[in-house]
Amino acid sequence: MEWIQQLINGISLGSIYALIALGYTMVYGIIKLINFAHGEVFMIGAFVGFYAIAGWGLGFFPALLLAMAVCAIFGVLIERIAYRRLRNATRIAALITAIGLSLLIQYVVIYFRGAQPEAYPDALSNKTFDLFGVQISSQSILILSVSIVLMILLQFIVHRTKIGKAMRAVSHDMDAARLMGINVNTTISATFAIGSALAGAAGVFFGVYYTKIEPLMGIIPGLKAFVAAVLGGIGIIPGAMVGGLVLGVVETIVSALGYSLWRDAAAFIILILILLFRPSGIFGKNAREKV
Amino acid sequence: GCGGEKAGTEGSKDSGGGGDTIKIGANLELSGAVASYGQGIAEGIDLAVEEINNSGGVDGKKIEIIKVDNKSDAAEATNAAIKLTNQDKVTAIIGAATSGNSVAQAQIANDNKTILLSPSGTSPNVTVGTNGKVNEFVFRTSFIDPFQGTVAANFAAGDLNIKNAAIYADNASDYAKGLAASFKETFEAAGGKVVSEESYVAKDTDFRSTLTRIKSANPEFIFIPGYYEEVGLIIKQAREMGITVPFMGADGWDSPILVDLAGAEALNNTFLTNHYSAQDPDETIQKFVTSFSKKYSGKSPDAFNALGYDSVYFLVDAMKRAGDTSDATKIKDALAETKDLSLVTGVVTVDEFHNPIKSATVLEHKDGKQVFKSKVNP
Amino acid sequence: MLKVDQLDVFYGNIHALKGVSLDVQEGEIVTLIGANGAGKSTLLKTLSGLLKPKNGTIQYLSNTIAGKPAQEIVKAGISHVPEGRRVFSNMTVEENLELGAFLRKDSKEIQKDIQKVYTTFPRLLERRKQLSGTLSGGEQQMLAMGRAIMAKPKLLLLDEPSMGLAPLMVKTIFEIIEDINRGGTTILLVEQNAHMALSVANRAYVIETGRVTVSGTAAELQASEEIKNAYLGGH
Amino acid sequence: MGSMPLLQVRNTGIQFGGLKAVSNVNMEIHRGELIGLIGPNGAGKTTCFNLLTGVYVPTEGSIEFDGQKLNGLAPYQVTRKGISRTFQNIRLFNELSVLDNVKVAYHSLAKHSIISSILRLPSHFSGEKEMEEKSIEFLKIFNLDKYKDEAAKNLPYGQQRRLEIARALAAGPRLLLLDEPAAGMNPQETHELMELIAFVRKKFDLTILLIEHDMNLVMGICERIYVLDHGQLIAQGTPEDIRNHPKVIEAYLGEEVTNSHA
Amino acid sequence: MKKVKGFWLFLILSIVLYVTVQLLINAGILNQFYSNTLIFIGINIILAVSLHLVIGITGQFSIGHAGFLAVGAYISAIFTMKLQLPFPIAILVGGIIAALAGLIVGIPSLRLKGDYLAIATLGFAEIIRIVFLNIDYVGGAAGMQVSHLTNWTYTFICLFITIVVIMNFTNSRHGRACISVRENEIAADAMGINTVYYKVIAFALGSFFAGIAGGLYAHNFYIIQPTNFGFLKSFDILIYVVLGGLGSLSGAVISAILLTLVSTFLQDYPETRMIIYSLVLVIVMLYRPQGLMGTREITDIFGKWKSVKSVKGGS
Ligand SMILES: Nc1ncnc2c1ncn2[C@@H]1O[C@H](COP(=O)(O)OP(=O)(O)OP(=O)(O)O)[C@@H](O)[C@H]1O
Ligand SMILES: Nc1ncnc2c1ncn2[C@@H]1O[C@H](COP(=O)(O)OP(=O)(O)OP(=O)(O)O)[C@@H](O)[C@H]1O
Ligand SMILES: [Mg+2]
Ligand SMILES: [Mg+2]
Repeated sequence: MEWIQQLINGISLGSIYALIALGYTMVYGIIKLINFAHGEVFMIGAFVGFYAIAGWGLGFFPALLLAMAVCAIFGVLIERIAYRRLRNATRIAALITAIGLSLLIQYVVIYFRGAQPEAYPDALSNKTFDLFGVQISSQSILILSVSIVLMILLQFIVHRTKIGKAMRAVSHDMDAARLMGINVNTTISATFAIGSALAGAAGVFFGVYYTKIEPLMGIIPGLKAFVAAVLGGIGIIPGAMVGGLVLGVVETIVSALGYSLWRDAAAFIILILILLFRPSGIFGKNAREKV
Repeated sequence: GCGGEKAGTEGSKDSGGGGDTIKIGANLELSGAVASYGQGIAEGIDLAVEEINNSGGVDGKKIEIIKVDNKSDAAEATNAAIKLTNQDKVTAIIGAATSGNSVAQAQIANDNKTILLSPSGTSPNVTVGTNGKVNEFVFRTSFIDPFQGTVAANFAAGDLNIKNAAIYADNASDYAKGLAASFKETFEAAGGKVVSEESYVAKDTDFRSTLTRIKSANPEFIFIPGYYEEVGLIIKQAREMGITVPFMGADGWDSPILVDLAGAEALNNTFLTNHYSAQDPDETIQKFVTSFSKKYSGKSPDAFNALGYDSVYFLVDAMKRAGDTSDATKIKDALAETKDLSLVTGVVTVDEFHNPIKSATVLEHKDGKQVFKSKVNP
Repeated sequence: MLKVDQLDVFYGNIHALKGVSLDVQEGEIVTLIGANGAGKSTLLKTLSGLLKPKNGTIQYLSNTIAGKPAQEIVKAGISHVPEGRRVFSNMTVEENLELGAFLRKDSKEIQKDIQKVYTTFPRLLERRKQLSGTLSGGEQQMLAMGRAIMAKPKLLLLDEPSMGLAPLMVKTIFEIIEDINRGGTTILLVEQNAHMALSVANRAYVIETGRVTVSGTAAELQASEEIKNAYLGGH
Repeated sequence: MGSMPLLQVRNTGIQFGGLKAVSNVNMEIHRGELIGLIGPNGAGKTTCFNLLTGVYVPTEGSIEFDGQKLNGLAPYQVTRKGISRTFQNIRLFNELSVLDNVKVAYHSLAKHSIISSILRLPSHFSGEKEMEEKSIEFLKIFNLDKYKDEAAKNLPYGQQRRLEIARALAAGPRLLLLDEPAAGMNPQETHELMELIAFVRKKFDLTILLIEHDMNLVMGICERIYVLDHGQLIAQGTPEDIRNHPKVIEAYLGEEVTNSHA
Repeated sequence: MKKVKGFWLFLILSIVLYVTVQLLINAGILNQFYSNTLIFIGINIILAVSLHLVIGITGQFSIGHAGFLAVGAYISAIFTMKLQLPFPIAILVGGIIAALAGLIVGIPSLRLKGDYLAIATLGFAEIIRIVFLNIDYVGGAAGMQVSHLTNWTYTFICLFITIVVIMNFTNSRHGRACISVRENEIAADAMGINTVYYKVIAFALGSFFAGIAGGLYAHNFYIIQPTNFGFLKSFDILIYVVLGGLGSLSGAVISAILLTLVSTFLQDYPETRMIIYSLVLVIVMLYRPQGLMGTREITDIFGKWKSVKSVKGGS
């Protein structure tokens, strides 16, 4: 029984990672940028949701939508101001900018509201179901379903819609995409808008589920989500989902065995092992450069 | 924000020289992983300094706080301490929030004959070096870990009559580890049994898997030394999982946010040891609580706020008794002789290891309020 | 149809095109020849909006298009097959073709045109589900052409379409070029294979180090000794 | 000599997923020969080169060079055995200077160790000096010495192709593989290239296998030609044989090319 | 010939620098604050230059350099504090063990590329950190108290050796082999370069010097704790390298100096410190994405002045 419980614990944890990883992987998939600021967009989303619920008394879903909208705009602004200039620069320059930006956002938020944590109001009722001694909370079921739905939605957008095709074209060759009549800037903005809205949503869900939010809350989940995305094969949307779940379950199992202090180490060891056998992640095609 | 209160301190900077101001450094975790602790202390310091300066300062001299950010990093803390001692030539440094960052400065304080007063560094190592010698110039405002652990264990075994306890400690903090160790020792000495020992790491958010383990060990009581940020989540998740036994912790729990994080209901049947209680009707405490929430737009002070605040008064008291505001050697002697000094976090007497002997308070949470349970003297 | 006047283009401070002027009439095939690094590709990239000129005007139909973003130029009917093929390597052949028709809305027609491309290049039909990055060079060239045709351009800019192609394929490609042209598409063709280029073109320009040095009808240039020696391997 | 071929390819092939890109290829190349490898686009020519140089491991057959098996060797090991190549799409070390591009290729022929370089022992200086001199020699042959300090990426296209050949030579090959060396060159430049290939072949006593679509070049300098189509050898022989080989005409040359226009 | 002269010039300048600073310290003109800042700069330069070899020269995207710093710091601290061995030996052993760790981390680099390698190295660094966190022998989370043994002389000697070794390595056939791996691995392989070997060498050498820096670090800051070596520390080092200009040793040196100074200076502005620091970072990257020096070295700039005419004439 305990083990089934642990598995369920792992899946709930993993679906949070997956939720953040989806946006991460999407942005990466299109512009090959490790958007370290994704974790900060997630944090902003959590705070917007918080102020909306606690400050203005909005309900959960209006607050969720508001957070997603604000984050979408925020993400687009980040791209516009910081990343667009670096389209033709090295990827590592863009990465450093992303790191700088992520610090900047953290500390601007701290400057205005301090570093102390905030407790999320109970905006979404939580019931715990007891199935044969195994507890499942309604929130974790909700989060898992939301991430699965979003994964399917994203996969659909990227592979079946026109904007999705444009995104993929842009991801392979921007100039060639222009020559197809694709507006590269709009496409990338759309990518950031969607990815950031997802991060915002994840922020609100995280807040409700874990209660505690603070300005540095994006760092660790951001990193974990990135690991999850890589684990699944970065850029591949179902990969983010699976990577998130694998990571969540691995971490939980390690804790369940009593090695909670080694949990993160175990997560990274699994990551490295998987990469050694599948250098492009679980779903990644090992597309070797054609010589 | 904390931009407003700077004006007061900077005003005196202009009047220049070491002559008519007392320079005190604040070497704190204002950014980085534990920025919230450092910032909490800074708020307390600012309030105290404002009060003292408004009422004429110390011996007619105003206090000037030179705040430096150590980014929650020991190396930066060292750098900052060197800067404060060598460049700013402060008489004393208040800091840091964590034991590690305090230890990082201890040697520098001794070498430069500058007072180091750690507001919340609770590890015994802060004031006593590895060689077992007391760091001459280093003091602290908080009591040390073993004391609180002992109090908690006695309370569990005695007042609650617990036989089987579990310990769930924050492994990233020596504070929590110290508490866990002294709790275990005392508890077992009192005939109890520790049936499960688990750890987590600060900044974790999901504790369900370990709680599942603890639950299956069937303890009657769970001791959780750690900070409120995680403890709130642990209690919330534990109650959700149907763990109904009492929990207990220490001063790291003390924050109004704990109630918000865990939820008032989940917090019922939990206890903590603390330096003080904001609910304590004691006059000093209530005066502090009122002026704190006045200055910080209604915020209720937590332990870090209180310790930061007390650190200033602790230091100022010694300066007054030393009759000198700039001679660190005299001040450290005065600090070492502190006796029955009444502060917000308790009545302080400094022992031979430069640790304050203070009473601890045991509090119980009832419907989101801390209720005074008992006071334990060392 | 297209009139380029006094065009100056820079890469940073490299002056790649120096006052280039030329024109293309509706229905023509015009070819640009010139040595490596002369600036031919630069000119095409400027025409299709990938590069912004510093000075000069580009008149297309009745609009000036100099400096306009590429997607608007495509919309106006100019399609560019870039140097080095630039197919979307992680997408299938078919997806590449569909992208060629990105701005078109007539999905039935698009399907028909895809079939047409497959008839022109049967090899692409064989590989329609293969990722285009794993195609051979020649196959990729076919795909790039096919993709550009999918946009139904009025003016097609071709940058070295015969590069790396097997002789039979070169012939095919040139036949296709003439075919497309007969279908009403005007073509501006950049070629190293001046021989073939001149044989299909109506007129030609020679570019040397960023300047147009010679221009005339294809026949004139084919006859010129100078051109023969420099570009046709006249020995 | 005569008896043992320098390169012996036996029934070699490779499969990508379901696609047999190359299969059942047999080749025999003797010392000093200059051989052409032609075939329609996608026939598997470049893939053949990749098999020969260890980039791909053959899924069938064997490759022997100078009597030694090459199967399974890493590309750098193959190069050290004496096979070097150029690439269909130029792969220079873009940020490195022209001279350094060549020096890199000369690397495995130099002997000074890491320790000697770090400690700047005499062997380092002599080794580096030798590398520099030799590399400049190669550049001179290709008329590139005046660009020696220029970054490779700044060279015009034609020069880049030549630099690739110079670099391949500096690796000290006995067998040189050239993948479409004349691509993107105009006839005049192609002509110069042909002369250059003939020159280095003689000077370095090389065996050369080249892929090219420019029939003037192939027919002009190759002694023997192999023709691939759909991964299979469909013909081999002298240029004259190939020019008139019906299968080759059908799959590759087309009708008119036979009555060459050059 | 020219290079040899440059070397002697470098040597003389270095000695002058060392002696001047030492004299100023002895004379008390440079107080502990300044000398400590110099030492901190020195340590950061060693870190930057060692990572420069891995990323800038060999093109291996490693973002876990703090892991090797940690190994060097802990191992050397164990040697001085627990085993009572002399400081220089401790530094050296710290470097060697870190190099061994580098060898291990180098292994995935044989199979992983780009971002996948990056996350793997970051993972390794975290694993190393967590290992130290869980070893009570080195104090676990509380960390280990370490005597203050680092001084200007030790720092300078280590710094000098680091720069000379990495410079000499880079300017040799071995360094060129590494650069060729960075530029085009397939072509490098085809030119007979054992790319695997050079990637591993770069990792090992880079880690060795990071370990050396760790020894100095541990004995300069009185205490080491696992939290000092988190991934943000790795990012700091990465930032030095990228901000200076990938592939430029002098760039790495300059940016390590500048950023350490900026950071020290900003200690006085705690509320806005990180905001300003990150703004500086973002703005520099936006306006100079190739880094301060690009791929050039200081010497190139002097060289360019001299040869500007000939280049212009040539084209
Ligand atoms: N991205 C670039 N950055 C800097 N200079 C460039 C760039 N692209 C081209 N150039 C330079 O501009 C000039 C013209 O180049 P362009 O590519 O237009 O020549 P081309 O005539 O197409 O030659 P080729 O036959 O080799 O394709 C050349 O000197 C080239 O070196
Ligand atoms: N890595 C790979 N994965 C899948 N298919 C491949 C791969 N490499 C090559 N191919 C396929 O193998 C076939 C042969 O390709 P190759 O590049 O050898 O052709 P080629 O003869 O060099 O043609 P070209 O003259 O156009 O360069 C092509 O159909 C190509 O799609
Ligand atoms: Mg061109
Ligand atoms: Mg090929």
